[in-house]
Amino acid sequence: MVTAAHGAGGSASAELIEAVFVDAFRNPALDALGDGAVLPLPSGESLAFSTDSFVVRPLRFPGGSIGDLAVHGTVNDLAMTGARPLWLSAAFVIEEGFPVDELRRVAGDMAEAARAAGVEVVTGDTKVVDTGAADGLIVTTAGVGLVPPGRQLSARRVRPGDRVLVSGTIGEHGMAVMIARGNLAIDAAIRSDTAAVNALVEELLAAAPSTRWLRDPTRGGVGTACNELARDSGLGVLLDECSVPVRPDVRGACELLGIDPLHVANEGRFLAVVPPEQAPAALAALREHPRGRSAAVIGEITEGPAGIVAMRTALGGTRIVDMLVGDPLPRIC
Amino acid sequence: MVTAAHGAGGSASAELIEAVFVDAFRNPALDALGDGAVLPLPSGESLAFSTDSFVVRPLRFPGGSIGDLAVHGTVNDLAMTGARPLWLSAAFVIEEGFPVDELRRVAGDMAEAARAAGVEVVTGDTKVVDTGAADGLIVTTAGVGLVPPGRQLSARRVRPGDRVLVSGTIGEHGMAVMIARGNLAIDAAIRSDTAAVNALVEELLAAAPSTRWLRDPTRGGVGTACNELARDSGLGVLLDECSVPVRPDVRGACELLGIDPLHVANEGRFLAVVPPEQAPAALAALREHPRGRSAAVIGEITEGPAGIVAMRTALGGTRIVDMLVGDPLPRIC
Amino acid sequence: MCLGIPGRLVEIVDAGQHLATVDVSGVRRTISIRLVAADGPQVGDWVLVHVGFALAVIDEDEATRTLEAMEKLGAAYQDEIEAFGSSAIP
Amino acid sequence: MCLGIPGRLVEIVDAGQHLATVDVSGVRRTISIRLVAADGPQVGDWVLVHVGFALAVIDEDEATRTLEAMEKLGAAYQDEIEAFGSSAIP
Amino acid sequence: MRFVDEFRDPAAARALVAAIAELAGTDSYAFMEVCGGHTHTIYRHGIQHLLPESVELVHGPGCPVCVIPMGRVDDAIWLAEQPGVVLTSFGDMMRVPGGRGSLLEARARGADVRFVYSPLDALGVALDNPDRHVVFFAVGFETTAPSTAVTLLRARELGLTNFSVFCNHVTIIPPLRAILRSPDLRLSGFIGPGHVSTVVGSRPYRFVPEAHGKPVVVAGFEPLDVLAAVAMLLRQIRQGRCEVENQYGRVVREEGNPQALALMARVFELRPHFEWRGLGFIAQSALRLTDDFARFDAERRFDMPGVRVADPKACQCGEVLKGAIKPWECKVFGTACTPQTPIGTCMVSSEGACAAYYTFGRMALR
Amino acid sequence: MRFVDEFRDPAAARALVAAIAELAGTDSYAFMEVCGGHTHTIYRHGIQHLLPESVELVHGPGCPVCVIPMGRVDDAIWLAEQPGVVLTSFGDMMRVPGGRGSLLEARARGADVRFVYSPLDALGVALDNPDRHVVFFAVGFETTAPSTAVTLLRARELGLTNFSVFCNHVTIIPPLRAILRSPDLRLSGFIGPGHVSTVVGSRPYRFVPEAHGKPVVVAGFEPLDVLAAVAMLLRQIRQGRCEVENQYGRVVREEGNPQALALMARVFELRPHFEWRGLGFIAQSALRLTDDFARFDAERRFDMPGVRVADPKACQCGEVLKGAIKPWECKVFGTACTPQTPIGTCMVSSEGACAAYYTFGRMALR
Ligand code: SF4
Ligand code: SF4
Ligand SMILES: [Mg+2]
Ligand SMILES: [Mg+2]
Ligand SMILES: [Mg+2]
Ligand SMILES: [Mg+2]
Ligand SMILES: [Mg+2]
Ligand SMILES: [Mg+2]
Ligand SMILES: [Mg+2]
Ligand SMILES: [Mg+2]
Ligand SMILES: [Mg+2]
Ligand SMILES: [Mg+2]
Repeated sequence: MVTAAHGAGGSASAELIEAVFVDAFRNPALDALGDGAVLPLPSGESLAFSTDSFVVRPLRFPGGSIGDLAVHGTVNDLAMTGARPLWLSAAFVIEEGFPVDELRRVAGDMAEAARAAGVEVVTGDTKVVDTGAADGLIVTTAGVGLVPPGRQLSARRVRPGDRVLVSGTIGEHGMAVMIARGNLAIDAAIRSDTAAVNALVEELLAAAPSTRWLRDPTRGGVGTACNELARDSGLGVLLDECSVPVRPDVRGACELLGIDPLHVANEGRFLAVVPPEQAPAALAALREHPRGRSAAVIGEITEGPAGIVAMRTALGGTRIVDMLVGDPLPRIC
Repeated sequence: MVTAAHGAGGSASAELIEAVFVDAFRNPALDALGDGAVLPLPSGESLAFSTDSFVVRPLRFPGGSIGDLAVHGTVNDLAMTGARPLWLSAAFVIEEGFPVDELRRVAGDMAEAARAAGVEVVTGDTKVVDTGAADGLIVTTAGVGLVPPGRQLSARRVRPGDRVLVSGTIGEHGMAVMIARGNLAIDAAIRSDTAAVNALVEELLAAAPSTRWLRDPTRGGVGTACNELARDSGLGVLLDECSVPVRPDVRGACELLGIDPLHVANEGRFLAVVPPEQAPAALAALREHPRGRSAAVIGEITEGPAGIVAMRTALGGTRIVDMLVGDPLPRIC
Repeated sequence: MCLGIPGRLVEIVDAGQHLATVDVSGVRRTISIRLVAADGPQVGDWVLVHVGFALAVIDEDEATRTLEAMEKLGAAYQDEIEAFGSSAIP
Repeated sequence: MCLGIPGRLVEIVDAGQHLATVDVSGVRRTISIRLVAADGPQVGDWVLVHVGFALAVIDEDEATRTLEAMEKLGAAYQDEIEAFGSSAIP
Repeated sequence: MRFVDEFRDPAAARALVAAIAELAGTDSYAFMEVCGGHTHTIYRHGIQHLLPESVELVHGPGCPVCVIPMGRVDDAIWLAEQPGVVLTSFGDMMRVPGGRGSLLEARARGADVRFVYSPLDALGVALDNPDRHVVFFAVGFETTAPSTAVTLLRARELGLTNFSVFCNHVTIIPPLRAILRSPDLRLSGFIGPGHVSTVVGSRPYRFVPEAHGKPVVVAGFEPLDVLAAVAMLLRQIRQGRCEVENQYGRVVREEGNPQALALMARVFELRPHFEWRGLGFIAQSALRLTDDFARFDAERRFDMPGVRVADPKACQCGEVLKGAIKPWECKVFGTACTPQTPIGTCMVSSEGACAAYYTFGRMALR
Repeated sequence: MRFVDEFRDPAAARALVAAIAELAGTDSYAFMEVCGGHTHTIYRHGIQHLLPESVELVHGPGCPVCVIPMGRVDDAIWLAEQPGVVLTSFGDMMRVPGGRGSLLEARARGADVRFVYSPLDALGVALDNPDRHVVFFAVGFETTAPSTAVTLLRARELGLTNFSVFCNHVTIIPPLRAILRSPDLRLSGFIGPGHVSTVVGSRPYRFVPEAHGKPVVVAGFEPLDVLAAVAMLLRQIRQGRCEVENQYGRVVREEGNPQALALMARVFELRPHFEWRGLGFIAQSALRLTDDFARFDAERRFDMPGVRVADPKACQCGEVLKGAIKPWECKVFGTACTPQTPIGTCMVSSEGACAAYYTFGRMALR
């Protein structure tokens, strides 16, 4: 039986994907858990291809909407492969009775987000399902981009001593959405960070051409993305708690709810691993960009323990940072 | 308010798409109502890109499953642009509680369908939604293919006198699914025609290289596809009732339910417009292929009335064939 | 008004409840034959099906007679037309 | 056991129902102050929040005293360590 | 398909068309096909193009979907919106606009509206959902009413408490009478409805020749049936006869189906009057449940608003239903009123004259 | 964050660690942090790596999630599956495995299970859903019980008839007593639970030094609080004292919170005995609703199966909860039992010793 945990982007998700999809679709090009596949064209160009379904509730939240996410999510997944995103598809599953005006607003958000990201929505699909067969609206985008020659981003290229950077403060998106649902009765001025990062990635890659690996820490947050990095590189990741940029209100909400900001989703941030000598230039390039002002070096790659993400705590101790297990649920203890 | 009619592939769908999506995404590459976009790559290659969400209920029906459809639908849409389909993405929205075994079967169907069609599923996504927020499983695929140089398929290339071919008997898929839902309490040995047609398209294009236009008559059926042809070509389409291949049991079910087989969905058929001199070769090539045995020339293109699909009835009269308005509903009068 | 389709009775499913299966070109559905019960419909009979009920047992002889009558009607005036054609003032 | 977070009372929302708003680093939520009603909590006071209830009014002086005591505790032995460090047998 | 294909034979059709041309000669005739089923056949098979110009077919009121007044549709929507109610309906009624949209729109707003193929299937929904109340939105002429009657008898047998019928069954003779009484009648004769006559028989039409001097031919629904009926009407006129003929002898008997009539009599009684869309109130033209079936009567179980909704101003369905104008003569035909955006009911059912003409026949106008 | 950041100061922590090393000297000490909150703090901040090897922290039974027996979880699932019931629960309980899976799994099977942040929010769900019965799955020590008490008093005030509480509140002293009575006790002292003590006060722990000769320091939950508590325990030992000290004076008073205790007394009474996971039945260790609140008591309103489910054979949670073994000494730790596939409850709550160790501390073992 599939449970909510299978969809939360943590280890249960990874297991389901491995057990069901990787097993069924096994092929050399298959991008099991990354952001998108990179495929060779006869001409020698490399094509990046990625997809995501968007099921966020509520459909609008401070800072964005399902339409923004649908564009940003796929643009960012393409950017994480090193590609320049070009074209998107958009498939809409609409519950009968959904207001056409709201649909128009979502499409407008998508168009605006696409324009801002420099991509075009070129093909689409619309399905209407019975009342109760879908909760309002589900949007699935796929995206195609081209990887400039020479760019090779892969966890296998990561080396001990490399630095881990984050492009900005973390946890805003997930917390904004959790609060917007209303059932926690919490009020805060937290806005989703949703944004396309492809332009910022170009700045980074110009400043740090030897960048090893990129990942957008969406569902499961920075903690889960770092665990994927550790797993896929066969190395360790050591984060520095003091360096991880978290807005005070996000931290406050996390403390109140007993949730680790490292497990909260982001939709306009990315992690980068760069060689140590290019880290200062990388950081400077990010910070120069309006969307990268709060970028930070948050850790480094270690020989070992292999596959483990550790964190030097503010206190000077060390702890493990695990993958998210299931959805982040507010806890009382 | 969005209603079921907006999703039924007929004129209401077209209007919603025009009013909401075309309006929002307006750009030169946008493929408003066709099967997929064809996009120029820097290398000079042409990329085809298409997407569809699959919401069929039940998930399995005689002759296929949602997994088969998810692969065939997108492969066929790519083939309709003249492309050779290469890669698919697959995004799954799964309702909490959905059996993992069933998911595995669907993934298995997809893998088998992809193998048979000669494409690879290279990237994907999994989302789990609360019980009640989706009815079991929704699968969205997108696909990418390359259009061989020189192939140009477009309604604008269609000329009066061209022949309209269908690759096989019509209406099996839609009728098989309608019956499989069980609420009509009808029993018939009708199996969905779901299949990838890309190989058959290659045969056709080899035999009739001047083929003008292709379309898979899915939701809305042959009637709706022909109306799109008439609209997009600015010409008339004249069908010949006697030539339209319909299995007797499909015809029986249609008569019983008061549904026009021209409005019933197909998932393994396509329509082709070919110049009259290549029509015999085209028909022969289709009929030689195991999946094209019942192919037929079903009509021709007329100067006018522009935008109108007419049909010479078996009786010798003439009638209009309209787009489907809303879902086909069984009627009593 | 009122879609009615000829179907052949292939099975009496529940005589008490007047339920029978009809076949329409290979498509089967269980219908009620209560409205024609007094006619004692048999497997093999053709009935006119409307909203899941047999409205009438089709009289096959009468159908043949109708077809013949129509043919005659057509032919009669066909002849007449031909007759006219040859005799009419040009 | 039992997550408890310090929050500052920023508004008494409903004195009768003992409802008040607390602020935790810019995050606000209405909680019940019924369990500390007898302490007469005021806007500006800090309370310990658990499952939407104030469990205690935080005694700010006591907090300062605790911090000082901890510092002393650390320092005392810090000195001692240093003392040890210079006097201990090597 | 047996009993279908034989009656669609193109050669026989050509012969009948020739016969019609001959029989019509140089005079002009207007025959009303009372039944929407005939209208559907005429357009679906392109018969109107085959007939000589001198023979005009006028579409009558015999489409049960087209004659339901908007207020009754609103009542059905109201029922569908009651908590715990499942409204079941034939697919045809789902798109018919009331004053508050259609049942499809009510479903989109969240109401539980399901289409059924048979009234017995509505009963099945009730059996499958003991915690819901299932209302069957019954429409149709005497063709369909016996099926509802059997369903109600079965519901009573089963002792169902969660099933009721919102009865909108109508009868065929009164509107025919209303049309015949209209002062501007320009009809030469009638093609009598085939399927309703399997129940009522051909005898009830006798008043048409007897009191109004117009011939009637009860006809089947295949193209040859319709062509033969036209030819038979012309032949009557040519031969100076004026009577009720039965072209559809394979299923229609003079006395109809006495069992079906008896079952109807056990369950239904005539309403003193009933509103017909476009035709206004017609006395004794519709059926309601007898007191014996009060507990299955949605009109008695529910306190329905029952508001009368005036037809849209632009709507000329009444004129069309009476045969006074042709669909394309309605000012909104094909512009404001299309099958996607029906203003009148004639544009909804594929038996409706306007929809049939729009869907199948429009081309002739170009 | 005020009252948080000051208590996480790294320099002060280093000083305290040095003091601890000094105070511990060459002897070995094992202190039990009774409360899972402390366990969480220790691992989350990496405190265990800072302490000298001679000072061992042993995790105690003070995690309300960890001590709920499987049968009670099954009862909660049973409640959630009753028609018309909405089961509300703290997020913590959603993943706890009973004999029939967890509440999350029950939800996946279609049960209406919702997490709430506060018991008052559960009441809100009841007010918003008058046609549903809302059960609040109440867990927690005396920290949480007063909130449930206020909620029940409010429910009675509002005259709610669609709200009840499945009460699983437990008390802190009896399990502590049970541990102290265990023959193989090898503890040098206790870090007393901070938040439960805001309610019960520091006084109830006096029996620990008095009857068992072990020092207690009631401590806060920030890293400095925990380090200070360890230092204070060592200082007592070094100074030959054995008493209850209060490190958490900013919120804990000797007498606790009398208002909260009074509210609890109005709503709850002690159960004669209650099963604790891994610890077995402990007399007078849990609360139930008084007769006055019978109509709000899910155990009386529903005929719950109430089956006792034996802990999985492999499960050594009881040993872990008593501090007899370390999490990694359990045979299934990290292999069969992980946070994704918890066998015991200690692996579910992030306060559970096994989960805290697995999530934050595992590295030390490598
Ligand atoms: S066009 Fe529309 S409004 Fe006019 S008569 Fe026909 S259905 Fe009625
Ligand atoms: S590892 Fe699992 S079974 Fe073993 S003590 Fe810990 S929670 Fe219990
Ligand atoms: Mg990503
Ligand atoms: Mg993706
Ligand atoms: Mg926006
Ligand atoms: Mg993504
Ligand atoms: Mg599509
Ligand atoms: Mg297509
Ligand atoms: Mg497509
Ligand atoms: Mg298959
Ligand atoms: Mg398609
Ligand atoms: Mg994804």
